[in-house]
Amino acid sequence: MLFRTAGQFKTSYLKDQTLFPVRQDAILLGIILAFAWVIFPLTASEFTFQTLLIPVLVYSLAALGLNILTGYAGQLSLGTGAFMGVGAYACYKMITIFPEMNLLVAVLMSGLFSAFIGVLFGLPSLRIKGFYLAIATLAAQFFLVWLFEKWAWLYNYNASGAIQVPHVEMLGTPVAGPQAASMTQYYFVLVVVTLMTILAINLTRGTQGRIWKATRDMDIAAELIGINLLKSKLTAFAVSSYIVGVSGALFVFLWRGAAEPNLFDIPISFRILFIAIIGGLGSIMGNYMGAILIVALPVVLKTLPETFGIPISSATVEHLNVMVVGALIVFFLIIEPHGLARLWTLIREKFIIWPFPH
Amino acid sequence: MELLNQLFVNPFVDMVAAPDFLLQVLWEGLVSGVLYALIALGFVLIFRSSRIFNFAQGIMVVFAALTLVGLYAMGIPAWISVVLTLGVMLMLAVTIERVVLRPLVGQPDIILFMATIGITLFLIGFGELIFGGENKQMITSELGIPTGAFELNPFGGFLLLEQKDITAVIGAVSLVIGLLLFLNKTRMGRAVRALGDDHQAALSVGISLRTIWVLVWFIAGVIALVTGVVWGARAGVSFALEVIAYKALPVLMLGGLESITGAIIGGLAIGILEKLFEIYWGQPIMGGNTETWFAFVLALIVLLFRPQGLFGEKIIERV
Amino acid sequence: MKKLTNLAVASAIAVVTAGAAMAEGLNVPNLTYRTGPFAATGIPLMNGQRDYMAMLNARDGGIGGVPIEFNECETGYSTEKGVECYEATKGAAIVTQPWSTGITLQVLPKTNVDQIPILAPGYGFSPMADGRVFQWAFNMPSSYWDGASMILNELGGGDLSSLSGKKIALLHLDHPYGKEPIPFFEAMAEANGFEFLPIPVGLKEMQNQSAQWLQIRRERPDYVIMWGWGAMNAGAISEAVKTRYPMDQFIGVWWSGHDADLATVGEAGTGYRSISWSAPQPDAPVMADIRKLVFDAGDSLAAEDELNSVFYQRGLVISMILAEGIKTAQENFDAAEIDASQLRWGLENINLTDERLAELGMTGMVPPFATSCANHTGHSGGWMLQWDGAQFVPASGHLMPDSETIASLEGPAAAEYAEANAPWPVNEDCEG
Amino acid sequence: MNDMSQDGYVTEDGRQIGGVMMEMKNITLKFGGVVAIEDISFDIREGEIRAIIGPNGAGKSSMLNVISGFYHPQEGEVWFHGTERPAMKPYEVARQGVARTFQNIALFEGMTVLDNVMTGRLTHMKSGLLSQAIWWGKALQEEVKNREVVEKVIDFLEIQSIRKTPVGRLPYGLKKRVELARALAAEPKLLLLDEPMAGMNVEEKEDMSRFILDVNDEFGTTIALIEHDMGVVMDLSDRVVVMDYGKKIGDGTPDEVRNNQDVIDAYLGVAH
Repeated sequence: MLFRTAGQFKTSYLKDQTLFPVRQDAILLGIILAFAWVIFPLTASEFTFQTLLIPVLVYSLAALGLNILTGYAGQLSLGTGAFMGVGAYACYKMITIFPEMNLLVAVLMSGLFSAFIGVLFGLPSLRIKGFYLAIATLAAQFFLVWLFEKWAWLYNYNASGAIQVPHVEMLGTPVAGPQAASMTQYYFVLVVVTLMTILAINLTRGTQGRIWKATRDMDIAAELIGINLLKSKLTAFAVSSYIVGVSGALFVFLWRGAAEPNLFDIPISFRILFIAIIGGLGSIMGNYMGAILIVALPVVLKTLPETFGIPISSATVEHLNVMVVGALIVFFLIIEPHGLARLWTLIREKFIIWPFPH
Repeated sequence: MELLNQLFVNPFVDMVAAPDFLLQVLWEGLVSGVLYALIALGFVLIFRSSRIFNFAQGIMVVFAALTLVGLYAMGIPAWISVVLTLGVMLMLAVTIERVVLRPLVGQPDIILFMATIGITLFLIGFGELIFGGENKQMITSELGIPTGAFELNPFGGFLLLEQKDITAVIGAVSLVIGLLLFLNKTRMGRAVRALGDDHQAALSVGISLRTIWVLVWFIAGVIALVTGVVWGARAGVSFALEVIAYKALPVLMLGGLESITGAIIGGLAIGILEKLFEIYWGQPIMGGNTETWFAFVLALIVLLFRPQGLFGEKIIERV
Repeated sequence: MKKLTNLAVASAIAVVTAGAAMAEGLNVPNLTYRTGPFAATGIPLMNGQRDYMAMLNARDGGIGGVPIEFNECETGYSTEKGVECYEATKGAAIVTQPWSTGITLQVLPKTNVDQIPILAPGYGFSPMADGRVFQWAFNMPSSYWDGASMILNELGGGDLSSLSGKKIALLHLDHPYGKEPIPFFEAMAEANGFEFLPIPVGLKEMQNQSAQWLQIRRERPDYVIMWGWGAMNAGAISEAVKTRYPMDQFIGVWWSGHDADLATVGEAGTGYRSISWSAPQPDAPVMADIRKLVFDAGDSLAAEDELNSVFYQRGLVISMILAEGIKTAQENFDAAEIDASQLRWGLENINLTDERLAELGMTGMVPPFATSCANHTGHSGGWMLQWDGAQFVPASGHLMPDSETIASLEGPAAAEYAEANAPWPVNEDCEG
Repeated sequence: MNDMSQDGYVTEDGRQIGGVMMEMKNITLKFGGVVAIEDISFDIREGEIRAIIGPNGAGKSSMLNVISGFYHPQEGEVWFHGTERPAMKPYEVARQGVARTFQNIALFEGMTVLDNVMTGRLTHMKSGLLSQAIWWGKALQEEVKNREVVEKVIDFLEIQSIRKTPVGRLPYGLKKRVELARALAAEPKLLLLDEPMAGMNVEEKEDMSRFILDVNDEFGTTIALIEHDMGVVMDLSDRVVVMDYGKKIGDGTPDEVRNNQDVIDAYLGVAH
């Protein structure tokens, strides 16, 4: 009923290529956007902003970046955290060197630095493939985090080796630093994430998307039909690292407020990878679903037993959380290797042909 | 000029000036290398037989060691604890085969790889839940591992060889010999080897694929236990050990995912080279801690020139 | 088995605290790490903190008649989780105990906005001592710079110029915590003509420090000072034994003086020292109360052999300091239920005299100290504890840091911090 | 060699064949010590259907891979449109107007039929990343223009109904057809078909033969195809090269080849 597509015809190729060939999808998106832009900000508490809304957006964006590389172009990366770090440090340096710089410009520019580093570490991808490449990305991960520790210029020779987000204002309102209101930060992040998502959708549905997917599905055939593999892979590294870098800048400036080098170490890389896998590799929407699951899970695990009056210590919660995430990954891979996004697609297809399943 | 000196002259001058120290560095590197090689060996066995890149190998090391120490702490005698731990590792192998591998048969490699990351997380959470997160002591002397040290005095200096390190090296060598004998001399072993080349051929030996997988994961568990004991004897047992598991990855890049020889030589080479680099280049010039990335960067550079690894066969691409 | 009973006990206590959550009380959350690579050193401290509060609840019905609601939020020593915990708990809480220098640094600027005191006893950012700049942060009774200064004083036998020409290595965790004393050591090295050599230990290398100890063997420093934590301590001590570094030239900060770390080497560690602002007193009257009301009642998560350890008893001291702050505030504002800013006043006006310590049954567990509006550390000084092969025993009289030098470094560092984080509110009303 | 003039010839069914489009001169290809192709020369002319046949392991696929630039021969020259082709990457060869299909289907399994066929147009697309990212201007025009070309191919090969189906779900025969569509979408000058009828039943083979002839006929595309099975090929092709054990053993019209003793021996399996 809900998803009846009968009577919706396309009269031009352009209309056929629109984002939402099925009208109901557009309505659904409208509802989601309304929640994100109006309803959540009106109702959310400080705690909800800081532990659910902002992290979900930031992690989704990072996963989106990774997904372009791994889900679309088929190059497995285990070094996402380090590229987030490059974005964060770049943004920090720009803001401290040019305090008058507009934060939005700085955030968008910080992605350029990580894109450059990403391309550098992407160069071996032409010769190194599959798991070997995945391990090679760990070289970026470990080397860059080491560099964040050792290169004191990056953190302005701060004794603790950590970076502290300074007070930044835009149009007279604090947007970063301790005095920024959570709602302001949320909207800032939301704007950037929405913008990045639109660009990513456009890139992945058109020519470049086809080039990446061809590279992913069968690189030899792709080269034989006229795709320059090196260019395709490097573009993927560049676009992916750009988005990941922007998410890193948001991560530190609009959420954490400070960062130490090991914040960008392996655990965060894996966390982003889990979001992308559980959400669905090769899906834009999946990143959001995965991020919601991974971010909300510990909060739910913590509050659920309490609401039922089941006693549980904070350490046990943490152990359980790790266990459950591990089990969930295996579970999702078994029931649907393509993640939550595919699960949704299947449900949607059922709706479309309902009530005549055959 | 100064930099060139620091890069190409001083390190070697230092080496020659204190040869006893150089020997100590090499020995320390060798011992780490043995451990890297052992973990890499576990990876290779599983990869050869099932094309699974088992990320959980490193965590299995910690899990095995924790189980051993945990059982002993319950008052079970040391050697019975070892036997029970082996039982636990067998159960783990059976469970993984039944719950994870079997439903995922035929999925792309990357999916199986992700599944082993899932196993990794699960084991970390599970292990800490049961045994607690605090650092524990390996039951070294209880297992009869000597804890003293030999002091040698080459070149008028001193070289300290810890007996537990020597035990580790001897243990590792016997494990590898045992493993090679098993792979080459027994029917089961040949089946495991054949599996690496051709599933059909392996099946014709008359052993079911599932049995072989359980077996291989169990062997990997045994290797994990041995690694856990020798490494735990050096540094204690806790999940902080998981980081050493990452070191096995560049070893695999260097040695190739399927080569047992590659794992051993790659492991030793990385262990020794990273120590040399850290002591003679990293600490004087780069502020130290280069061991975190040296192995990866080295492997990356080698791979650029030999994409199949040092011991892999040249890949001919076909359409 | 022990673990399972612990679990059951933990569960039972959680029921009680969950029940208490409904009632009015003094909400003092603790951001613990009973998991992760630092759990080994974290657990005894957090057990001590918890048991002291449980004892107060059982014996006195809390503080000033108000029950203490002591909730834990698990961080695993991860800064990220720590900030999450801070956000989750700050609403109802009157204090935050971040338990990691990384988390402390991160929440430090937010506390100004959220108006909630940070209690970071013996850790955090040393310049937090300057209460004019860091109005909401407290690191009594001693800061890291205090610790570094006391160690140097002990090494120099009271005369720092005697260190001239010596080589002193700092084996430190490569983390905000481990880097904290470096500016102080650098300043001292320059002033007193000794060579200072920092040797970082990465988080990934804590259990495999052979490279660091090879460096120590090569450099042959006269003294090795350790700023280690978690699995790093045990790793360093066993490497030191292996390298045959003389134990009496090896000194740790207070977080590197955990009994369990030394137990791994036992006799071989004899002579190792650790500076400490707390000392275990097995026969202190407070221990009798803890044993009777908490441990024997089955309310403790600690193991029997943990009760007399340095870290467990330091945990007790930490909770005592907080309780004193609360009590001071209650008395001053004549209110049982105090809020966060009242507690801040309380923490600024602690006066822990010998008499008061005796009253508390904690004589000798911490040196007496007093805080003020401008002095958030108290600079209590401390003692050298020495490992005798089986346990830590006091091995010095009361040592004091070089407060003048420290103050001369604290001021500018605090000012620099305030400038980098401008606009930063400074409390000008403080009298020295 | 056939004694035909440089300007081409007329086929039995009366089509005019043009001059030499591609010429292989003394090609030798080795893998390590194994010689896959040994000193082979032949040419492909404008507008003709040229077949390379031979038993398994004869080196046919290797030859096709040399033409498409995937393998680089140790000896010999490849001439294309009258100039010697330097060693180039396969994608550069593709951009010169050489498209191909594969023996083991090499479709992009994760994409729909439409997207797969659209990849065939990539060599004609030039819009920049930025334009694509904002889905505006040149990128949009290109998308529509190329879609029109692709739709023509889709109509031609009669695969309209499966346009939006993911390729992974298609049966074998249809996949082969989609692969042909992808190659055709490139509007190639030279179309290479690697065993286009392998694994097909008789009906499917007839369909495929019809498409091949139609492509040649309607678009004038030059086609080089490899087949293992002689029967169908002989009817389709204008000229045939026969390979065996990496050597050329015959070259000429189907009739000439059919009567060549070496070819008969090779196919009947006379011991060497």
